[in-house]
Amino acid sequence: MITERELDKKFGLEVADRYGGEAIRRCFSCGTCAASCPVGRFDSRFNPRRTIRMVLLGMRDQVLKSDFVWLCAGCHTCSERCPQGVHIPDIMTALKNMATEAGYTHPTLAKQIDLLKDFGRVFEVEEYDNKRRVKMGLPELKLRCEEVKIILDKLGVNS
Amino acid sequence: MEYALFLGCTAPIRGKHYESTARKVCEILGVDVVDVPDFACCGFPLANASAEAAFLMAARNLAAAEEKGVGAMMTLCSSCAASQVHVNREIRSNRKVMDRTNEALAEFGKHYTGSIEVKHLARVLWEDVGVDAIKAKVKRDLSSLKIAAHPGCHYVKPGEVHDCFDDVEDPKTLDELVAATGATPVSYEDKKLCCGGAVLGFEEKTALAMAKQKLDLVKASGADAMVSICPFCSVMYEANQGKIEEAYDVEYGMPVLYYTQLLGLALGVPEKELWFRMNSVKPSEMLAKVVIE
Amino acid sequence: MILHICTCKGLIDVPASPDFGSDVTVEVSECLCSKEGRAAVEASLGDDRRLVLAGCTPRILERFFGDIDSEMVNIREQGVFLGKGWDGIETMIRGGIERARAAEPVEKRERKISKKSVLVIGAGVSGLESARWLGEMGHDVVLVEEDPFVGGTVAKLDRLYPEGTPNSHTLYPLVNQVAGNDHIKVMTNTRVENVAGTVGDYRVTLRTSPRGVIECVQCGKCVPVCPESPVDHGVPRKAIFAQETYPDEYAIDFEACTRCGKCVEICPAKIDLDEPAREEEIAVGAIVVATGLRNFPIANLSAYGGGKIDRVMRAIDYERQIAAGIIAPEKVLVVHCAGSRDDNYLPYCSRVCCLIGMKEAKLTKDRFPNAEVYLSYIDMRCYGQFEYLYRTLRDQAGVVFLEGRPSEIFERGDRVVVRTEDIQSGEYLELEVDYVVLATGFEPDRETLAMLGLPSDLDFPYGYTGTTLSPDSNPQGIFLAGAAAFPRGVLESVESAREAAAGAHAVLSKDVVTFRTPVPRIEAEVCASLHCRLCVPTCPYGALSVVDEEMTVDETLCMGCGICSVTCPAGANTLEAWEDEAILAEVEAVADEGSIVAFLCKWSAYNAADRAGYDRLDMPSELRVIRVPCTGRVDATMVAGAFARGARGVLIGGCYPDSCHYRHGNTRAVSRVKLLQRFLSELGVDESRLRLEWFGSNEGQKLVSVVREMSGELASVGV
Amino acid sequence: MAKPKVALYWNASCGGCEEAWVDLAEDILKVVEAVDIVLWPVAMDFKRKDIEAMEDGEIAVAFLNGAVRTSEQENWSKLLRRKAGVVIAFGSCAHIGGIPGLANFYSKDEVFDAAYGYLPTVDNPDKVEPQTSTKMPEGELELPKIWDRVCALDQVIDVDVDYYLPGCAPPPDLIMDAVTAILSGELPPKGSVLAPDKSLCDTCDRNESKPEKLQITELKRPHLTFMDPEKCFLAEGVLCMGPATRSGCGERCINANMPCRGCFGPTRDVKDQGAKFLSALASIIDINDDEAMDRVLDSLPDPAGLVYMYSLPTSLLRGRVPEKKREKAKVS
Repeated sequence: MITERELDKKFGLEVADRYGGEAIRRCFSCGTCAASCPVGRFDSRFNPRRTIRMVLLGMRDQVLKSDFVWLCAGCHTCSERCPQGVHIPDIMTALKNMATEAGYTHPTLAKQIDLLKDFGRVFEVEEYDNKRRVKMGLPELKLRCEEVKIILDKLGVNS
Repeated sequence: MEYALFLGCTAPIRGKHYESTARKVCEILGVDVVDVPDFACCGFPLANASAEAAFLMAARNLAAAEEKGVGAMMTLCSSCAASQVHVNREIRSNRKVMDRTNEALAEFGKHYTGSIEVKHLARVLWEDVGVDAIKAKVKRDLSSLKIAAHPGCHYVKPGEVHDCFDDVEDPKTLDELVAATGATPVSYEDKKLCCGGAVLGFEEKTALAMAKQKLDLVKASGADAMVSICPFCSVMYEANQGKIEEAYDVEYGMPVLYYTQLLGLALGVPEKELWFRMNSVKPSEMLAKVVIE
Repeated sequence: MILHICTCKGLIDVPASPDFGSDVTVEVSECLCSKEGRAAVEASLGDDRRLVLAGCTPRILERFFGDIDSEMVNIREQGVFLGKGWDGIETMIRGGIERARAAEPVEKRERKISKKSVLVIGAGVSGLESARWLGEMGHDVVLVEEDPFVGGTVAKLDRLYPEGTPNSHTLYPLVNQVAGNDHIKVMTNTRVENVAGTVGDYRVTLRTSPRGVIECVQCGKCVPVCPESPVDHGVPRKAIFAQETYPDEYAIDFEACTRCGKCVEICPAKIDLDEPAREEEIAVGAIVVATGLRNFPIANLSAYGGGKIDRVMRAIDYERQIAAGIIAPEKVLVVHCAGSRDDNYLPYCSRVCCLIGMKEAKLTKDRFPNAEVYLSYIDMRCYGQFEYLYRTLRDQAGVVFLEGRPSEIFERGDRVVVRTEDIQSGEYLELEVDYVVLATGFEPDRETLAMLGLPSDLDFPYGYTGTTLSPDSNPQGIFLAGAAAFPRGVLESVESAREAAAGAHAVLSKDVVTFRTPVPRIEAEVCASLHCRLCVPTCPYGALSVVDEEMTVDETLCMGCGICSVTCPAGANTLEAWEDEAILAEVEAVADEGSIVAFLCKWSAYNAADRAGYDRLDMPSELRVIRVPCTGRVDATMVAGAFARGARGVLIGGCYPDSCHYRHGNTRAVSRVKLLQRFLSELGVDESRLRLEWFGSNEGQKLVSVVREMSGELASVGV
Repeated sequence: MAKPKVALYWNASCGGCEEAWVDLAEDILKVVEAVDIVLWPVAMDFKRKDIEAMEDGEIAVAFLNGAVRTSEQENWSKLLRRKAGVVIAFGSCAHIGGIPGLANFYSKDEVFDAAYGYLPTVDNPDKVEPQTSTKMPEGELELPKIWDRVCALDQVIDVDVDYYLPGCAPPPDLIMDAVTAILSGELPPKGSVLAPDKSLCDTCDRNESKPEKLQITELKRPHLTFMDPEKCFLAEGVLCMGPATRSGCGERCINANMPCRGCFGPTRDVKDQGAKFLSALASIIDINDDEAMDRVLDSLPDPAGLVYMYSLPTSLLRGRVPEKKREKAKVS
């Protein structure tokens, strides 16, 4: 059981103020998203309808510290069908952002952030790659992109 | 038709055969590509950490394309398409967003006025080149091939972001492109099923289960090969095929080609230049059905 | 100037002796909308006819004081309800006073009811019932029906609930009563092509398409020889066919007929495949619209395979197919709310589809007791007696109610697969069934409504009610009956048909009706009538023309939108009571530094502001509402006036596209606002400070969001 | 009986209004014969102190042309108001602000930056700008103060205008009519504009060519278009302010195949000539397609400058709305 005292009623409003989150309060819990979700079909921990309910109820910690928050594939199958125009993938992105900001960054994401800072892409371009590319007649790739690091640092995105 | 070629992160490293064949078919079909070395990540994976940072990374790429003086950008990866198209649309439709974006880009001397059109390679082939023009250039007979096309998610979704150029509930353009090569597109259940790529790093088991479902259905359809237009989808279905076979004790042997390889085959590109040997599931059985030279 | 302030029984705090200047006599009353209130207002009217009534929304006040010329200030819904204290209310009243000073009164006008007959469009149950009542009251009725037979939708149904009776129980007695009444002329195969004129004298063009069967002995020999079998609502019939309603003659469906001539050969009476169409014009005093609804097209529902999978069908097709024994389902899923309450399709609830869906389940179980029936729903809405239908179903074995809206429906072999979440268990569910019935919602018959100049409203399929003798709209003798106004069951349709008949009867019983629709006044002295004429084409009703070298308004056509007044660049054309000076005077009185001045259309956005009040929403206090007849009435002058007073923003709020009560006033506003934005930005007013938004009359929340955005309380969208 | 005393003065104006008097040709003799001119700086030498020495109301009529934007113009206007029985705002600038009023699109600083700074014809490396006082060996010299906003005559506080003679410049026949009316004492109600109260279209010859349903789908600019000398400009897609402008000018521009720019100001019930014309214009550009609409509007690069070519100071906004609020009341 969860008591009302444990709920953070501002949580829903905070999500609604995030990009793409405005429509979250319109959700009437019809289940179209859950029935559409290709992830939920294979992993019952992830249910977008339930996640939205948890947000609207104010279950901040239960959502942000959860493992399911990282499971949205962002495929947009649900939002294409949502009858109330709720941008579910944007809401999931907002939740992931909030989890990151709260320090619950997923280790995989942390690794990706480091890669981006170092190389401007999520793969390191190794010398082997460029050699191979040249062999195949493809142009060499730039090894780094400082500007990506500037963006990330400016916005305080850290692993 | 001139496009800045947006390679993304995965294709130029793990999908060099995709990139190479894409360049080749573009050349044959009269689509000029321009390289912009300044392109970096489209921001898609980063959106998980900061939607705003991801937005700016995409905007940065658009500014880089504009700097190069090209009017359009073409992506190889569907996720790159989705994030670049989305950000482009937001910037172009909202003056304030454009101003704020430019304020941030000014940090490193970039500026974007909103002049770039962004499309996925397949959309360029379908919309700008056209199925008829492709058919007219077909040199090899692929009519013996049954191909299961996997359009993936971000190639068409969100529909509104992509101007609804294809039906999100019944995407047809990739099938039409497959048919243009002379091969027969097969229909199979759950064609729209997501590859699970975005979940791979977070929950491998779930991602593989998603990919397995698709491989099961494609296998059941009797297809000779699957066709993908996204390096991420290919990673799921091809690079991870062995892993899935092992985990579930099944056997697929299902080749997963990039559409550009299939198209190149139809257009008569020498087999060597189609880099089939770089496919981890070798399409030898499939190729045996095609008369090459 | 006389000012009456209503405290609405103490709801509004009015200071002891409010002061609005020496020339304003203030009277405070407890309740203006009472006999005493009316008497007090009448008693206060001396030589000075200028009157300001501050009280509740004009929508209500007009019902009590619509016949007296006054400015109304809405200090209840948009005052106290929106959190305004006396300061705010005082400003609103000052606005009304200044407006009253500058405005000219609306003249009372009359219309003769010269034609005493009535046209009823549509001969379904509603049209039949309206016609029957009007006929029995002694009015001459012309009842037109587009189909070759009367009966409408009900004639196609199997049984009617809650009683579960066959359709004939309802239909046949009605048909007989109508067919047997000499006052009623029934015209089948007939469409209304055009309606001109006004209450008391509508001129209606009717077009009767050929029936093919000229004389009929009802031998039925033509049917077996006919080679064509078109499908009529799910069930095939021949191209020559009869329906057991009225008339008792066969008819040819010329859309399916190939003119092979076989029926002509065998007919002992007379069939003419080349019968010409006929057109005639009739004159009537009133019109009853009973055209019913349109089924929402299931082909739009692509995630549900609508229009692509044969086994996914409309409720009416399914009902007729099981009734005709064409299909024998073993496992069926009824999808409720298919396309309803959905921003992508129909945003509203059509109310009756829950009942229809349950009815299809019931009909299935009655005929095929062993069949499994699933009903998936978002909310099951079965009001009144229909709860009994729900209980009967619920208690039956093999009926499963599933909470959750299916995500997709597709074919697997000869079965149909449905994916849904069973919300109550939280389980993802995949069902394989024989048939899927889509209980879709309904759309209004926009074509007929548009022809009659009646706008459709997004809030409901059709929200046009009670404007017949509204004090400031042109009196119309047009009444909506049955499901033409809103989705209704048979019982409710019949009831509403009687209301419409009573309304038409009330108009036809009078010799004259009076009304107060504002019309533009043309100052002949200023108007370069013969040479300028810019206003003429902008009138949605063609009410302006140059007669004897003078610009003239045809008051029978004018609806009082004021679009022409905005167009007149010389200021020679001014809409009574809504003059530029009057509106500008109000703007200047209420706008101040930092305010958001909102010009709200009285049909939609203004009511959204009322709604925000009823809902006690948190509206920024900077909002200053100016009521206008249409966004098409908003002149650049008024906008400039607001900014000149230091307004932070100007909002123009009107009806959604295609719902304009003046046909296209809102689209005029679109081009005006675009041009104005550019113009204002040159003058240092950022484009974003002038906004045009559409509002349904219930969208109070949307109004609050927009005003909050404009007042800077909400960050705008975008990263 | 002594001849009535008449004063003619110019504020911020181009001098065209002064020429208008000369354009009376031989009629000017009648005027000179009938009145006693006590002030006419452009033609003769008068001293301010002579006017100051006069009794209040001693001058029968003062004709003031030009807009007001300096302290000197303001002072002269107030002085003449006191001394004259009848004050006539003469010409567009005094009437509605006129061409000098276009300066209200900018702040005084921006105007100075241009006029004494970056304009290509200015050679002013030291960036010398007019000062209100300068110390010279002879003592301190004062120059008039330039106000932030250009005003029409009646916007100056304490300056009530009795009549307006519109036009840039007023045409001789209207001037003669006004003078005749004054001399005969048959004056219309105070505050009148001494020109017909109908829109210009009323007397325009081109109306025959105007279609019943006038709709603009394309806007053309006069210098980039061949304009048929017979056809209604609006019907051709060339913006003409005629419908929003008072007649009486004799269609001088139109006869020279140029569209009306509104120098006569609006008809009597119109508060804001430009805004009113804009509303009308938007009603006849009747395009529902957003992009097409943008295209049409793109061909109109300066809508405010066009519709307010003569009347910006007397428009509701009076000019560019400054970042921070500036004085709203009349110039004091």
